[in-house]
Amino acid sequence: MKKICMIASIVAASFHASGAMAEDALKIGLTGALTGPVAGTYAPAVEGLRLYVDALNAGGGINGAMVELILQDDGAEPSRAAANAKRFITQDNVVMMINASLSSTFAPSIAETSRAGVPLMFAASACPQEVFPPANANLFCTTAFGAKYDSHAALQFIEGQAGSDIKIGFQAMAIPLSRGEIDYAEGVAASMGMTPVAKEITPPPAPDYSPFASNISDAGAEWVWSWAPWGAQVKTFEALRRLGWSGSYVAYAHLEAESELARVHDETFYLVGANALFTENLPVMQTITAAAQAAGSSYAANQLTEGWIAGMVIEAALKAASDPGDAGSVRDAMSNLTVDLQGLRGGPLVWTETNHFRTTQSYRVYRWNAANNAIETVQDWTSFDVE
Amino acid sequence: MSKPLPNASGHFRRSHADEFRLIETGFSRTMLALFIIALVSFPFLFSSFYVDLAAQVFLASIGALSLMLLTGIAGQISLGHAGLIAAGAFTAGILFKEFALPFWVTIPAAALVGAGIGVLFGLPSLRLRGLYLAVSTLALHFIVVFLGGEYETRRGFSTGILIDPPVVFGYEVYSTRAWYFTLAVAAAVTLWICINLMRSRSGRAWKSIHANETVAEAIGIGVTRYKLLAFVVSSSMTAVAGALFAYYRGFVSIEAFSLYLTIQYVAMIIIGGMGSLLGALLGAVFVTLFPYIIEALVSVLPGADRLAGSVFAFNYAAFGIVMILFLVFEPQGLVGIWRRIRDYFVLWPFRFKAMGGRK
Amino acid sequence: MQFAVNILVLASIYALIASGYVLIYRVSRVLNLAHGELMMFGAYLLVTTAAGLSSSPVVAILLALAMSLMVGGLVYLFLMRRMTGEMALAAVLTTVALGILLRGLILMFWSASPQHPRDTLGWENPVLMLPGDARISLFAALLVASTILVYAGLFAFLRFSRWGMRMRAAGQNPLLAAQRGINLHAVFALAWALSTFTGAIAGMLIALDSGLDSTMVMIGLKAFPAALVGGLDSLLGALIGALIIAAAEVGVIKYVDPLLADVIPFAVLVVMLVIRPWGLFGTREELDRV
Amino acid sequence: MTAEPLLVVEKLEVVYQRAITAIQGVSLKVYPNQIVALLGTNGAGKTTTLRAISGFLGLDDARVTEGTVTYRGIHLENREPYEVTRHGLSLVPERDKVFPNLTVAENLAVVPGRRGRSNRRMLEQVYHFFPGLKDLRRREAGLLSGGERQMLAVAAGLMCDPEMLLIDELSLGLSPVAVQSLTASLVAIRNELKISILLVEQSAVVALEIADMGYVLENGRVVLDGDAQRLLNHSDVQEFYLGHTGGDRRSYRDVKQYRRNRRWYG
Repeated sequence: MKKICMIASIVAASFHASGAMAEDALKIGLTGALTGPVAGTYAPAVEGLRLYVDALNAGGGINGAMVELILQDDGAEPSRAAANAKRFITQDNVVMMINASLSSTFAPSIAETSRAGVPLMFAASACPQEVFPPANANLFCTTAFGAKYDSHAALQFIEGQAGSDIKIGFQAMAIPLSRGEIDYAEGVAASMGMTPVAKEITPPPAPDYSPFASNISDAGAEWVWSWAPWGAQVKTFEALRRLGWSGSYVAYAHLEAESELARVHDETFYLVGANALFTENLPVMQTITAAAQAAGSSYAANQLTEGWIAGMVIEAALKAASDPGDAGSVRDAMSNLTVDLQGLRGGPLVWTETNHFRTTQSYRVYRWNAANNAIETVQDWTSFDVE
Repeated sequence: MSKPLPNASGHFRRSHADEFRLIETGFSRTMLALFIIALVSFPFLFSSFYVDLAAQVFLASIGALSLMLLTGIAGQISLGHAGLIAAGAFTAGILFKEFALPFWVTIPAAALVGAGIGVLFGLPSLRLRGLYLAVSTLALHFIVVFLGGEYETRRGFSTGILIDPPVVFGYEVYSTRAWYFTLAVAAAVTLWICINLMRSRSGRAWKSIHANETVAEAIGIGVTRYKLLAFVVSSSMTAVAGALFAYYRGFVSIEAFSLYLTIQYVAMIIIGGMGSLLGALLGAVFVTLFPYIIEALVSVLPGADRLAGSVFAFNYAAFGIVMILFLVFEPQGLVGIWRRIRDYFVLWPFRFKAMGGRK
Repeated sequence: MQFAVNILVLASIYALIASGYVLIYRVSRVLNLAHGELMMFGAYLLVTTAAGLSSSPVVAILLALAMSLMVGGLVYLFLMRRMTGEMALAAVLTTVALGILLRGLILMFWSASPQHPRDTLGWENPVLMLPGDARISLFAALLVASTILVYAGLFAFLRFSRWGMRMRAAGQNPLLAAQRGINLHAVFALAWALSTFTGAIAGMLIALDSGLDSTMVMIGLKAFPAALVGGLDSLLGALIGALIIAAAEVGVIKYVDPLLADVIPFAVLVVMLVIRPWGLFGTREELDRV
Repeated sequence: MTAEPLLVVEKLEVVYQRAITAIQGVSLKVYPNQIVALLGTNGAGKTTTLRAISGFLGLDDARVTEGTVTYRGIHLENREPYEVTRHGLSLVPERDKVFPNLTVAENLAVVPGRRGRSNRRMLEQVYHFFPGLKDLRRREAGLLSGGERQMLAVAAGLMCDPEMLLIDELSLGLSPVAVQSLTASLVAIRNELKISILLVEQSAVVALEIADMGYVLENGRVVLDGDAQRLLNHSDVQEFYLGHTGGDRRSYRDVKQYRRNRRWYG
């Protein structure tokens, strides 16, 4: 115990040393999977958020108060996420906490923040059930993808392209979240009159996706809907093509989408997504690109969208709060918030008392156009009301 | 295997009863009392962040002690520790979710399930040794994790099973402080069980199996029985730790039980010092706190802000380096360092021990 | 027919990786659990050399291979050499720690984004048609070919070259090998270098075929049952073991449930450990020596 | 014996596991082109002496704590085995003396050369002394008979191109015929290659027959030394090592008594 005390005091001393620099800053704590095998999904988003906050501070912060973003790694481990949450709440007195990690870290994050009344925002991590109506007062989500709505959007798109008299295959990764969504999609497809012929669930690291792809191809699927982390989606697709499969493949447009569409350059590889791609070259996108270049970021600017949006929401929430230094006040502001996303999504992000996901969720469908040698929007923003 | 003399000089055991005392000298009694006072006052002196860290250390101690019993004492290498913790956590989670059973049913149930799996894990040990045993337990880990994942998905708990805080004697264990004391008691009980097991026939049997299986068999120790016993005892303690983990975190999800967790526990007993219960405790403290220490140290480095993106990768790498340094330069682990420091003070101003002194 | 090709490709991947486990275990009785990381490290080296030398792809690949050969040797000389004579678990754990270190380094230097060295090098990955309407991508075919070449090379090296014989000798009786004037450290370092080299070939070809990210390390771990089923100290065993595991896995994906793909290698392994712990072609007395 | 001694062991002391002293104050010299026998019963310290010379103590957690081993003036205490071999000393161990899964030819081929002599020439030389091995060269060493195995072990030792061979228990477990042939080969090797041989033996008859010099070790000390002829005729050696009792047999207790005396007065 003496040892613990000693170490604890060392840790305490160094925490205080680092924490002392910005006493009156508005503190926001982020726990994220910044290391470990899933880091690729979360680290770029966190980078985007960090750049946004830096830009925000350079521009004078929130009414003169700096925003201090405290990043903590949890390596997707619940124990470390819990400790991070405790630290944010008891040590740093954050006004908002952000979770950018695997779903296994949700429960401890939710438990800690709910008790302390600190709003918890999910950014880049999957939106939990509690943010959909009727929403938990304390939980919010800015992440682009949303379970069930994604599948509806994708299946509607497929129906619009090929009607409902088709054989459809599904692909998921062997993690509960992805499997749950694909199981749901299978049911929806059947109710729409489509014929589900194959459902392949690939392990997180498959050395070769051909065996799985063979099953889809052999079952005669004409369309495939895939909702999984990026690697599983695109590797299954590429394996299908290598087998000579000529059907159409619809996948979710994760943050890798933009560079990957150009790499894969296949005209019937469709990506359904809620974020705008950088080919549009909107002013906000130029800002992001400039910020990424100035910071020498190791991630492409088009991967930073998710984090940038989270930053916009944070700024809006803090500005709307009557007392941005008080967590309760920030939470109240978030429960009634409209954020103009400047074209990064299909519309503004609107949170109400009962809906902390967004009131309308819009999707675009993209693909590669070989003739123009560019990304093309196959279907412009299609909105779904979230109820 | 006679019990070593207490380290304070000038103390001799004078009666048969002396041999069986856990606390032998007034000095150690005082130290223990002080230690307990420190433990009790800790949560009232520090913020709940540190209290939570301490609670994590207690939880890790239970797992580390049970692994030490199996690997450090009985010499049976296991890489299935995370699988066992998962089994315990899922037992508690499933019993709570499906049958709404209370705390005092799920914890013993977890112990029973752990014991059952212990037999399963232990059966290969009758044929396999060393590396091969480690690999077979690793395989079982994957099977447990697979089954847990299947349960989660099939029942639709895709973000994990949520568990309500346990109610003990009408009191809901929820606050950090309450968990601190609950886990401290659980760790103390585990330690007490382990100390007494070491002093018993089974403890001696395990040590002799560790030293030399053939000789152990030759001097009449039922190697089969004691090997299985080691697996059963260790596994059921580990499963209880898993169940406690489930309640403590308020949820169970299969992603929490990766191979990395096993590595952390193995690192605890190696860094702590093989074959010593104190080592397991020191290792649990070290490995649990290490990421936080590194983080804190890096953040006080000049220019830490610029590193922000890669700082976590750096933490990760630093953990690897520290493990390597321990393995290469201090095979005795923290307990070896501790003994050297203690001997220095006990013997001061002399530099060497007399013959027959404690090793 | 496609079924057979799928098995063949997967078996090649497993066999190529497993040869690394076998080489080190056979020569120095150390189980290298950092093999997955070393293989991934080799693939990332290619990412860097490809970026620097995109105009001459072959040079980039050769340079990356040479570097991984060196990395393996250095790992032995600076790290594992100190673990000779320590207990088996400590040596295994050192490799685990090395793996953690490597993962951290990879994340630091190459970030977590997926990498596509084949695009950097400007190569296509055309599909080759095989009889029986089976298809295989060029790099998968190269993977199969490299596996055959590597195994043939290793067999010849161990059989006919003097250093190969020394590796076998050191594996059988390190004491006597030292007495005969064989520099054991050199032999062990060579084993580590070769093992990292073959691992890197696997890593690079997988990366060239389907891209590279940090999950590759888990592929390294999945090849481990192949090495064990065949017998940890037998190259032939690793080859046969890889075939068995790959056939079981692909068979389960096709006929039973793709979900079992991750479990089946370890299930086969458990069965093997119960029936014949030292593997199909392993040496029996090794069991007690560990 | 006018030349400088090749190997000088001076007051050597070896301690196992920091606790057990195996040999104490052992001194011996080996001159060029000489066969020296090191005699003694089980546990006398013969093998420890040999291991101390050849650098094999580290593996048993033993160390040279005092004294020196010099070979041509180079200190060899606590060196790595392969370094010792490169200096020109080659050890033929008592057990596990061949690689069982390698063929005879491979067993010979794994040995790294020294002084830049081609491996092939060394091989020819070895087959010259042990023509029997040439026919067996494709056979796995594990399948050889005891005599053939010993032959191979000595041959592999020769492949190191040594100036001095250290042989541990040449005759142990071999038939008299095999021993005869081996000793003949050793003499031929000494005569033709002009190298020295340090021969550790339990069987004094075998050793002293071909040796020039002899040392008798007991309980970790040298109790008797001298040229082979003198030792052969020494009454104690005759009595205890050659078994020439001269009539009435002495009991084991007498032998023990004798040893104690030797230790005290010797």
